[in-house]
Amino acid sequence: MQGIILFLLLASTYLMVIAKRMPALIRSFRYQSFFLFLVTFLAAFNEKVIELYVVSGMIILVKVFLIPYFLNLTAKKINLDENLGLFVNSQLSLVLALIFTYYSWVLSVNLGFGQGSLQSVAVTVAFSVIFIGAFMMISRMKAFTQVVGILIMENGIFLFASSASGGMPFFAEIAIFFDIFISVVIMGIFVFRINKLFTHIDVNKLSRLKG
Amino acid sequence: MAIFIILGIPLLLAAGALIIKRERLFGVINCLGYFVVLCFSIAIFKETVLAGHIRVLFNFIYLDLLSVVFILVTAIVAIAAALYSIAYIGKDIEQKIISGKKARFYYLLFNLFCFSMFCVPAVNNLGMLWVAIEMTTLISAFLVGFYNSKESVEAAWKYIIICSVGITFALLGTILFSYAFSISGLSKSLNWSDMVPVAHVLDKNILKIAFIFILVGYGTKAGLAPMHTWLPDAHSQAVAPISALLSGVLLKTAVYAILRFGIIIIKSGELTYFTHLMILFGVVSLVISSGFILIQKDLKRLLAYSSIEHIGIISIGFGLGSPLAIAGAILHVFNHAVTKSLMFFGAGNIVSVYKKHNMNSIRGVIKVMPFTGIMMLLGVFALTGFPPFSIFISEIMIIMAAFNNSSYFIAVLLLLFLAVIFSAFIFHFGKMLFGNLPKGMKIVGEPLSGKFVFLFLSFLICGVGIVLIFKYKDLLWLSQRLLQG
Amino acid sequence: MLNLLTNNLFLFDPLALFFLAVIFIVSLPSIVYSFSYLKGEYSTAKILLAQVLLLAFVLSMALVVSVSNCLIFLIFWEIMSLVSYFLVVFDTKQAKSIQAGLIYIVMTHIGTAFIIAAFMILHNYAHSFDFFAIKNACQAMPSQTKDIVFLLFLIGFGTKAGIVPLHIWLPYAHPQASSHISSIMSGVMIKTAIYGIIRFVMFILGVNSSWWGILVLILAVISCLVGVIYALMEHDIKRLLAYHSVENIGIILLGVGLAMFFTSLGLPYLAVFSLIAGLYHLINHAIFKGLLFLCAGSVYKATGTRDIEKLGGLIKKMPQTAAYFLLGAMAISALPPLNGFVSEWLTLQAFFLGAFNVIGGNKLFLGICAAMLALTSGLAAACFVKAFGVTFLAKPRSHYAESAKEVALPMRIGMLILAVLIVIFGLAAALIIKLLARVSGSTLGIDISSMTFSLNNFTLAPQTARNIYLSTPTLALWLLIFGIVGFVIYRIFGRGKSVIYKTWDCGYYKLDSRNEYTATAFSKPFRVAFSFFLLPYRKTQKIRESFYHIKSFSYETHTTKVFKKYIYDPVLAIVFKTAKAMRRIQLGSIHLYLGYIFITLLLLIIFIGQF
Amino acid sequence: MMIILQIILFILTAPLLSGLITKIKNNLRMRKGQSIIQPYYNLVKLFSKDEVISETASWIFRVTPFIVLSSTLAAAILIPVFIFASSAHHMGDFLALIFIFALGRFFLALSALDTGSSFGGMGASREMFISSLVEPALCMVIFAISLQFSSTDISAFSGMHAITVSSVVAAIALFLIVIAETSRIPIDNQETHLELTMVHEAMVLEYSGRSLALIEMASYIKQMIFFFLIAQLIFPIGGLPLGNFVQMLLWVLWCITRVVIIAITVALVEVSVAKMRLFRVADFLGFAFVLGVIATVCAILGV
Repeated sequence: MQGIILFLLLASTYLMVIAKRMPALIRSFRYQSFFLFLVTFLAAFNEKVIELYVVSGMIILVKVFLIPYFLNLTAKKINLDENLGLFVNSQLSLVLALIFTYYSWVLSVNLGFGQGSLQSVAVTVAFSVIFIGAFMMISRMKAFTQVVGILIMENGIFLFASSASGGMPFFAEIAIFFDIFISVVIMGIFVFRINKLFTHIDVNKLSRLKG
Repeated sequence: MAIFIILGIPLLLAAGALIIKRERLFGVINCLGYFVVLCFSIAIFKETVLAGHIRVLFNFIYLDLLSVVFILVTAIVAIAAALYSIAYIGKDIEQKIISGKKARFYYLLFNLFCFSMFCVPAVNNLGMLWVAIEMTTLISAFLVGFYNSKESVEAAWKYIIICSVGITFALLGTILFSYAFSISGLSKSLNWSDMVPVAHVLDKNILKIAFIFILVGYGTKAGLAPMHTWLPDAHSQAVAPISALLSGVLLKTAVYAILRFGIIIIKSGELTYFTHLMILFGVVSLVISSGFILIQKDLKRLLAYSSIEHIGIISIGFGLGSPLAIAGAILHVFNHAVTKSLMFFGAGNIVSVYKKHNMNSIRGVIKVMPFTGIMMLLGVFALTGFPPFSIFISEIMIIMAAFNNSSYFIAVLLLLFLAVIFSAFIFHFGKMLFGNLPKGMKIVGEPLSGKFVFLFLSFLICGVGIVLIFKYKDLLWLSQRLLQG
Repeated sequence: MLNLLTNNLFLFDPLALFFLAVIFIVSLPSIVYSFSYLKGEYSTAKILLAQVLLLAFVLSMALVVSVSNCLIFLIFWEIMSLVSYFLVVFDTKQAKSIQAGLIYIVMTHIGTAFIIAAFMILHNYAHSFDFFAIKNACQAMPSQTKDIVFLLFLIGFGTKAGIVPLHIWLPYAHPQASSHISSIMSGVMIKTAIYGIIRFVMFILGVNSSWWGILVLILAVISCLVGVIYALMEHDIKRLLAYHSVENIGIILLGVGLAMFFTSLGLPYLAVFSLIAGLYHLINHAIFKGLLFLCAGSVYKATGTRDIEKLGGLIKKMPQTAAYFLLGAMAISALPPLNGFVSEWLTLQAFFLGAFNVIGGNKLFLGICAAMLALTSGLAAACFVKAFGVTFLAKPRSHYAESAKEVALPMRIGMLILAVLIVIFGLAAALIIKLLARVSGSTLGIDISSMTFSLNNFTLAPQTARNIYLSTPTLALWLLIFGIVGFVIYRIFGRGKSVIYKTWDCGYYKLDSRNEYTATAFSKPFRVAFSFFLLPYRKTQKIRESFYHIKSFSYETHTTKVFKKYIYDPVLAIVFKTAKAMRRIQLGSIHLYLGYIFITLLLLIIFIGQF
Repeated sequence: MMIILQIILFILTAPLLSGLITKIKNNLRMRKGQSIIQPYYNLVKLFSKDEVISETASWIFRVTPFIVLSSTLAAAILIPVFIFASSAHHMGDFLALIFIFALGRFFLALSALDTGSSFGGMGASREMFISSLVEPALCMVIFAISLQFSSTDISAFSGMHAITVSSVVAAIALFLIVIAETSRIPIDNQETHLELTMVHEAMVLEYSGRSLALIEMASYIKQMIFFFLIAQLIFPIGGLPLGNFVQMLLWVLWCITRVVIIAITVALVEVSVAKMRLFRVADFLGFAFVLGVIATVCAILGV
């Protein structure tokens, strides 16, 4: 059961890699968050930890509804062309994504997770999500993608946290959630400002400060 | 209980910034507030030195020598910045650069920023540590983008994105630590004070990988090359007092975080691993920054790169790991904070008079504003490690430690690049401070509060340098206990 | 085990006292001089500042030579450099002085880096910075380490002293500082570097292998020749003097190097004797170079130019300054019976005596070094004939020199004091050498009670060789007598009378200053003879009216500064090139920046085994 | 007493030597030539003439003749003539000799610059050039000699001593140096007044009358001193045997002849070679220096 969810989660990440346009990206992020929620929820169900229920609740609240909604809102406010502007075209990105997955599998073995155990799969997926998120940030031009990229990475981290160390202490978890949400909001504000000042959000063109 | 006052006052002041409508008045109140904070942080420093460590609030706040040192540094730079803000913001309002409303906004952010930075050394839980550091980023992003010009917004964007990415890795590292802790069959907790005692039983392999994430993550925030790229942009665009806080304290808080994890690594018996990584990053930062300093054209960026250099020196110092080196490094944290704030304030004055960052069009500062000019001159020599100023002492300690560990290569690199950087600084500042002033430039006066903060800092620079030669023994004693937790 | 400070911070052994004496002997006249020199140059406040800096400078030097702890030494050493830097850039109006200050402070700082390294290595063995602790620890030090430390010290202090090829800052810094400062810098400050070499290499480290001495001797010889040859080519009087500082540092180091050499060969008397020679020349150079710089300052004050091609005929306008300069010039050209003569004689004698006592090829080596010293003194004499002759003699070459007046009283007093000292140190050699014997004896740790250096209070007489004597008083006396004799002959036998008339002009109707021999012309033979090293080149420019008639013809000749061109400029170029290349990693693309982070992370994880 | 005697002897005989050389040269050139005592006539004439002093000249110009003379005489009393050690040998040694000559030369060059005539400058420049190249060679020679006698005292090799290879080579080197020092062909030419060729003459061009006489005197004596040194080096001789009149006579005769021999050699050289360019002088003196080195090596090897 959990295996399937993890696989879907990875699949949704790959969807994001090949996404060329903004709405697609946000939609697949929503999927990813949803699967993350499922994973956490199952973990809560198995371990019968009340805190994990709350955490999963927060995931579905913040990551599945609030943040994508907010992103769409901003996207609508600044009526930008929806292309993400790829440095690396989607096919090659996919290849790289697979490489990252392999790499993270190696890493998970290094970290001493049992071969083939569900946990190792989870960790592999988590790491690959993180790396792919970072890769997205590097390889996409638009400011939005970078926001999304950070969110993806954070999803990966959550997955890792809940699957590997069985989640962090509760208040830390909450604080981190709060933090992430704030950061997204603030980034959104700056996206506004950039759009106002530069009349585009193509951060690749932001190169006044050099040397 | 002093810690609550230290944490509380900034919050109160932040609230006050919303209420009190008269900026100038509030500036003064601000200073008073931070003066109190300074007093209490000195008190708490004493207390901790005697008690070893303090835990309050169900072990949520945990203070040992390391943290109080950083609190003290923060307090000192904060009051300096508060003092300088009065003059600086006042001038900005006069020149209609910002409105009174925005000034109050500034003070609000200023206080929140300080609060978050005071939190970093105070908290015990590593997750909360992460949160605090992320908060510093989010708040200071606004202060970087304060003037809302194209450059400043670009800088702010780069700052927030790069630091968030870095910090995300740091979070991963933190979780790996907690994972290592949880699989060791002990209770599940992220409290540093719980982890340290059992550090030796944790899984080395996981710790190692975790530490890499930590080092890269917080290293980004600390401005270690090659993750330093946000730093010159942010520092050069921020409001002058904030530049001082950024390079004086913010970088150090990240270093503090690295050290917290580093101590666990050391305790788990992986000293050489820690040493190698720290020295590697330190040397890289030193080399890269020296290159950029040499050909820099923008005054504030120059100072920013010099911060990278000094962070490099500090991390080399901690990397060397002998008591002498650590004493040197801690001292360097303090000295660099003080000296660099002085330099940034001076740069702020210069820029506000000349209206330019470009050093080629800044000439004859000594003539235009004698006081600032002379202070800058002292600052330059202090910053580049000339006696009798304090940085000389800390650098000599680190070099000495390098020789004592008979890691001659590091020592030679240090000496070489310090010489290069020194030359570069004299090359730039010699032309800028002396030389004939450009046309239409006339002698200007400086406000008193500005002068006062300069005197305060220069007193610290000179005084510490001289005192420390004689208080050397105590310092070693402290530093020996520093990494014991 | 690690303590930075010990209880006794100061050490007043004979060596320190000697250097203190040198510092104050030169500084006091300069301070007297400075009062009226600065007047009219700057505003009152700035003059005050200048005087404060001057005092700080003297004080720091005094502390440098009298502390007994490496770290404190280092601190005062740096403070000394700092203050002198401020004094160099004091005249902030000129971009040249800023440039000079830059070169100076950078060079000296690099030197300091070497010194720091040496100190740290010593500290590793001694676990203390106290001189005597280190001295004791040095007994047990392996000789390779000693060699490294020696080299570090040599480079470090050599930079300050201006040993070729580390001398480039001198000709920039000395002319830019105001003259009394130059006189202190050149007279005393560079001597503190010699102090460093003597103190740390000879006194603390202890010479144990003979190649140290040989290396120092070779460097010294090179410095002598290069310094004096460059000086011959100079027309800026202060640069000329600065280059002579390089030369004289070379001569001093000849003495010091010989002392090292003989110590390592186990010839105590000769070691003491050579060190005496070195120290004697050191104090002499301090005196006459101080005087010469003060005179140059007076000339500059009176005429407003330092280019001797524009001067001339000043001996009639400012007779006293001229007399002092002549005295200084005679002393530096080692003419009897003045002090320069004594110390150069001693140095040469040290070579000869050494040659009598060493064996085989060393004899020849010493002989050739001695010959080079002789060449140096010959060239120096030529150079000062040029300097004095062109500056003070014949007709004024420009309006600068025509409007000159004798300088104010305090300046003349300052010069007078040093001039008197020159004569004293020339005539009272036998007495002074007794004192110096004590200094060098205590420095080398050799008991000198059994050694004699003089026959009586008038006559120097080295012990080791058969009746070698030098008695400047007698010589002076005879010179005087014969001079009078000559005068008497002149008066008695000469029946004709003296007529004042124009210089013979080959029938050309009016001879003026443009017919005089210029400094450039004077140094032409040397320029040609040493062209292999000076690489001279000329810029000629003809302005023609028609093909046949050339309206004006300008001709200037320059020499290539080989060390700057072939050592320093390339290095700088490389450094800047790399820096510029480095700049390319940061062109403002945030994606690139994120990439750095990501790649660093991946690499570190991949190579985790390496750490 | 000895010193006074020696000085008087030098003053009296030095011009004769110069006259002799001129005479020999003329005879070798198949001329009748002036009388040997012509130099005395010149001196007397000069003393009786008025002297013209340039209006641009300063006191330097006036004092120079006395300084030149006194320095030369001071050098003269260092030379042992009658006995082993000259009675003034406490005053200085061989090395002091170099510097004493330098004193005179220094002032001569200054006085040449003093008048502001371009001849003077030219002469001064060339003179200082040559002399500065002479010094290392001279030093090397002295080094060789003093190695042989293990002392830089001039008296050390007065008196009978073995004639070694080293001392012969040293003597040859010294001979070359003397040619340069006494401004003879091929370095310089005493007889010409052609501005391209003259060095010493150019320097003293502005001098006339008594001053010139003193300077001429000084140069005669200088020449004498150098001849004595060479003579003592290769034709060693004991001290004056007091008492027996015949022996004394023989001693004096030998003393004179050996100087004359050197004079003849100089004359031969002067008539047989042509004057060389100024810039070739470096090579010439370089050769002298090399000879000095060879002499040193011989001395080290003990041959």
